[in-house]
Amino acid sequence: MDMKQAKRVEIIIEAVMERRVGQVLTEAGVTGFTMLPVLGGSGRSGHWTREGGVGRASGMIAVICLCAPHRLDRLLDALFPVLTDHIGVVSVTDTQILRAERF
Amino acid sequence: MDMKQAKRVEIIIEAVMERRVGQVLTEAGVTGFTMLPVLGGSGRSGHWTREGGVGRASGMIAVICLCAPHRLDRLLDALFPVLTDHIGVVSVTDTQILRAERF
Amino acid sequence: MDMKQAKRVEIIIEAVMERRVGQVLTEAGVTGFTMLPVLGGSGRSGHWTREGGVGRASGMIAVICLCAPHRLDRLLDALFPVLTDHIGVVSVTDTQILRAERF
Amino acid sequence: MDLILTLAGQNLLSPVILFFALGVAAALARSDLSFPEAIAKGMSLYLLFAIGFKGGASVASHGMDPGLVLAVLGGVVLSFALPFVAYGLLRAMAPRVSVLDAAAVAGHYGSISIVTFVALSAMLTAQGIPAEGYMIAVAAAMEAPAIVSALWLATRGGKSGGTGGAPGTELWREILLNGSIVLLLGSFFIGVISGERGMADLEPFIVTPFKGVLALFLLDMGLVAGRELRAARGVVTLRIVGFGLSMPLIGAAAGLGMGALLGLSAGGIAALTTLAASASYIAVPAAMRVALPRANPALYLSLALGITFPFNLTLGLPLYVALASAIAGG
Amino acid sequence: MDLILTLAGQNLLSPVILFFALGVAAALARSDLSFPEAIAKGMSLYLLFAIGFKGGASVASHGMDPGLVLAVLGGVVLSFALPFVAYGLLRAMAPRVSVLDAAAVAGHYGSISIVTFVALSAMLTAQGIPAEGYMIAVAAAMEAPAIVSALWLATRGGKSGGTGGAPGTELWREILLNGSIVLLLGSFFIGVISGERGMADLEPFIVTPFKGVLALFLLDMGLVAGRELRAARGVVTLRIVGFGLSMPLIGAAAGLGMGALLGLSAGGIAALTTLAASASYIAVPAAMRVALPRANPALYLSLALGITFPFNLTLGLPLYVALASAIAGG
Amino acid sequence: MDLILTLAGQNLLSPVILFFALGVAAALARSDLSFPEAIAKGMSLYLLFAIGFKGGASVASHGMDPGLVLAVLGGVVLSFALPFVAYGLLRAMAPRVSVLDAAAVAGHYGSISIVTFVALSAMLTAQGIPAEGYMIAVAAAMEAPAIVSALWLATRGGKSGGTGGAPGTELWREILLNGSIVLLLGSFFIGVISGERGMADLEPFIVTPFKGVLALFLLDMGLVAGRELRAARGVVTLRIVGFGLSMPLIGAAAGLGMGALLGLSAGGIAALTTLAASASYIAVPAAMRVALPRANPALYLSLALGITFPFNLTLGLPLYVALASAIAGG
Ligand SMILES: Nc1ncnc2c1ncn2[C@@H]1O[C@H](COP(=O)(O)O)[C@@H](O)[C@H]1O
Ligand SMILES: Nc1ncnc2c1ncn2[C@@H]1O[C@H](COP(=O)(O)O)[C@@H](O)[C@H]1O
Ligand SMILES: Nc1ncnc2c1ncn2[C@@H]1O[C@H](COP(=O)(O)O)[C@@H](O)[C@H]1O
Ligand code: NA
Ligand code: NA
Ligand code: NA
Repeated sequence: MDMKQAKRVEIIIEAVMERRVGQVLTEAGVTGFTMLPVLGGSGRSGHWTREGGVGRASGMIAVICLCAPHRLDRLLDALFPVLTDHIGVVSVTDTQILRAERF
Repeated sequence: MDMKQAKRVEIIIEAVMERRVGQVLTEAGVTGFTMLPVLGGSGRSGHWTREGGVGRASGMIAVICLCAPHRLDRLLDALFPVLTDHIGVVSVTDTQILRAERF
Repeated sequence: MDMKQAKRVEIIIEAVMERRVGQVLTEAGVTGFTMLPVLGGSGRSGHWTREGGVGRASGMIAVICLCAPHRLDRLLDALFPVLTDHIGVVSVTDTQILRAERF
Repeated sequence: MDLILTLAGQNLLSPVILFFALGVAAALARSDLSFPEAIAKGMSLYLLFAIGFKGGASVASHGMDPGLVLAVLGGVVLSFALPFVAYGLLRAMAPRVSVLDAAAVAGHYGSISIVTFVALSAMLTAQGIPAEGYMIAVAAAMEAPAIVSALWLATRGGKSGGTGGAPGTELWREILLNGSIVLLLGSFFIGVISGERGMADLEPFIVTPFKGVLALFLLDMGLVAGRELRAARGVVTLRIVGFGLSMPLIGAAAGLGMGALLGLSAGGIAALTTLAASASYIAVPAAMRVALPRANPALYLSLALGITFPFNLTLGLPLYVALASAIAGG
Repeated sequence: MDLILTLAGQNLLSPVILFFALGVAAALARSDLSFPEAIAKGMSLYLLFAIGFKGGASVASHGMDPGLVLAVLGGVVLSFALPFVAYGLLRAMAPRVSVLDAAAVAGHYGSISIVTFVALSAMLTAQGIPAEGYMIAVAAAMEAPAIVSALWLATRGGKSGGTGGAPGTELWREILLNGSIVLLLGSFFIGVISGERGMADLEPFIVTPFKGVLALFLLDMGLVAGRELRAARGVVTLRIVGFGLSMPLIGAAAGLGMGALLGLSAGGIAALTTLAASASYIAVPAAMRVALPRANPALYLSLALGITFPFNLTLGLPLYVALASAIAGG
Repeated sequence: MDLILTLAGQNLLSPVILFFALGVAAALARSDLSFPEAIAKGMSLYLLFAIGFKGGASVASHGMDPGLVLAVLGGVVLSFALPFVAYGLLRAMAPRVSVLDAAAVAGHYGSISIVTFVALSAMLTAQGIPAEGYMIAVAAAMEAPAIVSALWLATRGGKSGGTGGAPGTELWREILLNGSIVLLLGSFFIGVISGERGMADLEPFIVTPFKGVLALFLLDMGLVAGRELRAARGVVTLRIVGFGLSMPLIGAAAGLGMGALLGLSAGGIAALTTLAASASYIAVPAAMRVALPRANPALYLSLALGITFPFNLTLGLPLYVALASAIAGG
């Protein structure tokens, strides 16, 4: 299998920031990203759940971005201002990707 | 970027255990966790899907918990009794986190 | 804790391929997999979102499969033909699993 | 006898049942027809909301009946007692089923299926047979006691159900305050309080389109039941199927007797009979996953959803109505 | 001509179409107005359920008509044949579109859009023009044949569609048992079986609020179509837009002819015309993603959803009704 | 005074309010009763769709009134001005609340809660008190101006709200084109255009079952408000509760005055009063998370959803209707 080293960036952030995170990632030159729904969670600001709510003010989303290692710094630099002051967590994991020519 | 080594614990477990897993994680001293919905899956007990169902008896959820490495043992110890006899899988991955002061 | 080295395979692929990916994984001998819903994303073929849509033609799903390292090659070999020509990304991450006797 | 055949014929050709059959057929044929989980849950919330309120409003218009307390007590007794019968029967018919699994199954048959009750209500309305409005309170009261019996059956031999020993107060809080009980009883009491004026407000939403929503919901239930049936191969033997078809009849007999004893109307007896005959597939499975995690969910879900629910819906209900009419009339 | 203008004017000012326009406008302006996927799917299940049952109930009350078989056959012929016309036209108008993409697009135009059909039914009801109830069976029968033609067009030159060669029986099972066909035909047959009595049960759910649900659903469809239009820039050239506006007219002509040949009523001809003129955007795109994954989904979705669907909804339907009335009356 | 008591009594015993109370109680008791997010969003889309269209249709049947422009202007003035009052009051009553938090809270009270407005409409209909149909346009116009005032209050001291300085045009586009404004105004204008004929089409969907949907939706809102109340411990002091109960009265006074000044009918004054008294919990919180991320969401959500919303719903509305009737009649 043709596999290549890459980074898996996982951003769990307020749903209101969805559009901005997407813009920032695109501007940072990644080839793509995927957004997953989040049901609820808990953190320093307490417990929350998506159930029954109608607004976007208290929901979160998870964004997964696979990228080539050399793009990571630019991505994180671009992401940082968006994260500042916003509720959310970011993790970066070493991974291997198939069809690496796409990234 | 200020990044620090951490663990990404991913728990895929029956939806009925949602509250208990949350309690256990909180008691184990983690700073937070996030719950994602699960559509369906397959395992030794066969195939299942969330579609059309109204109860919680057969659904699953995914819980993601990022934690500092030194908290891992306590977390897993606390988690173990909840997992025993329950349907679910747990994986622990090395990762790096941004804004490490929060964990 | 009894933990063992394993692989976390994450497949983000078109929802229409759900059944086929499940079959392929099962035939490749994995003990299970879990499917998560996907809200939207962005890639070379542009931006898409699940909101408001009624068909399966443009949605994606995420499939997580934890497997013993020695099963990986067979899994990826089996997966490759399904991926060819289809929209999607695959990453493989080293991880540790609890209750390793199950995999 | 004539009444049974007429009712059965009418029932089997009613859109509500035909849509259920369509769902079963589509699932067995592996069609990708499916309802989003949110829609299925939304429809079940609607049905609980509507049936609870209607029961309450009917109590309000007929005046608070002293029979309510007795009927609730009767229902609670049935819910406590039936699991022992179910346990004995299942162990006798299928000795290979473990103590734990038999106890878990027994809990389902003591408790009730609210959708079966809703289908009965629609049938009674169509036949013009009135029932005591407070039967909805009886239904709510019958959900939980069976769980106590099941846990007792599972643990009396010192056999721990899994998480170890008796479940904590936390579990009991969850069971007693589970969403469907709260919504059913809450709507019932709101119906009692707001009475006819409230009914006038809500009628176009909860009465007029009710049967249509029920048909759509039963289509979904058919899909789920059909899926359960497909998964049942390998778990469910002929003996177990036999249990799934005979236990509702035994429950029905107990309900019929209790209803007659309580002096309920024909509709009320049919309701209690149906409650006793039906098996839970929402509240009890969830409680069992928490309290008896080692019990096999495939067994109790196949039985309750794949066998007993379709049986009650198609053949059971007309039988129960005919018997109740005969007894009340006699 | 007068009728066309009157109908077009009434249609463009009807809430159903105005809500569609609102959706398109909101999407183009990048408003965050959106419907949860589950709600959109729930509304589409409701529409299929309602329209199928109404067709069946109407057949039940008018008696089983021998015309049904002929009309279904006529529809199947159209569905098989129109992709060849569409393929030729697209290749002629936009030669840069590849064989594979043209074949995939062609499949969409042979098949049908059930929402367009639903909108037509609402219009016919409003105008008091009856149509044969069995047209719903014709609609269901027209979904799949076009896929066969498209796959043949795509692979006849030995050009594999991607996953290699002819799609397996598994794919055919999926296509023929896809959720919307099963629900539409299932509801139709239940309507036929349960007839007037069943209709009385379901009417307050499936007839009375129908137009309101349709308006809300078309608001959502407008949002989706508008999003598709925004994404279309770069994929869709002027020539392709030309195809998306002329192909429905050609399909309509074929449907009109076939309807007249079959001796359908004015409403029936309008229905067949609409089916032939419309392009699938649910069943066929999903089948194409599996069978011809190398074909560009942006092209066929933009065409079917972004161009042909809005065209039919706004200008096409009044035209088809007027022409059908003229032909049936002449 | 009599009218107040009668209205309050009727209101507190109406199913709509009782279901809200049921939701609050269930959440406080930590029942797992809950609505899927998609269903909650679906119901809120329905309510916006229905109330907007009804407003527009009523304008269509009464003719375009020159009062519309003045009323919209009056509403905009209130929305701009009330945040300054709220800011001053909160800083005076609870000096420990930071400038930033006070500014964010103030924005919520200048803007409006559309669900409160919907509940008022249901009450006015039940009492047979007509209101100007264009009040729906006033409601839409009052959503955003308060955000400007809040941002000005937050940043005037050079204190950046977080993401730095004035929010970009992108944020303004989002606020002005947010889904609920677009749906409300869009439905309103479609109602104006399609008038009585359109109303006839949609009535069985948007008028007949309206109160039932509202009751179900308020059950969900009660669950959310109860959850917010439970979370509020620790954030919300007695002084803050005091603000949450007195600010709606001040807003109401302003709305009452403005309504009388504009010469609105009793219903119209009640509507403007309710809008001024209510606090946003959908649009403004989302805007604040983007523009003032350092402000504490727990504070403004507890206040708007947990305190002011229940207060308005139960005691506020009857009071505002009674006062409006007195003023308009006087
Ligand atoms: N350690 C963590 N692991 C996973 N998710 C987290 C963690 N901490 C916070 N979160 C998520 O981020 C949200 C806000 O966190 P906080 O800002 O700490 O309140 C929580 O509700 C969780 O969904
Ligand atoms: N190897 C695996 N990788 C990912 N998910 C799994 C795996 N095994 C089991 N699961 C999940 O856990 C559920 C129950 O598994 P089991 O207890 O094996 O039936 C499955 O339906 C899957 O959702
Ligand atoms: N680098 C990436 N990281 C995460 N998801 C991706 C990535 N690239 C593509 N995807 C997902 O795959 C879908 C199709 O990608 P593409 O084929 O590049 O258009 C996107 O819409 C994303 O959901
Ligand atoms: Na029972
Ligand atoms: Na066509
Ligand atoms: Na206000």
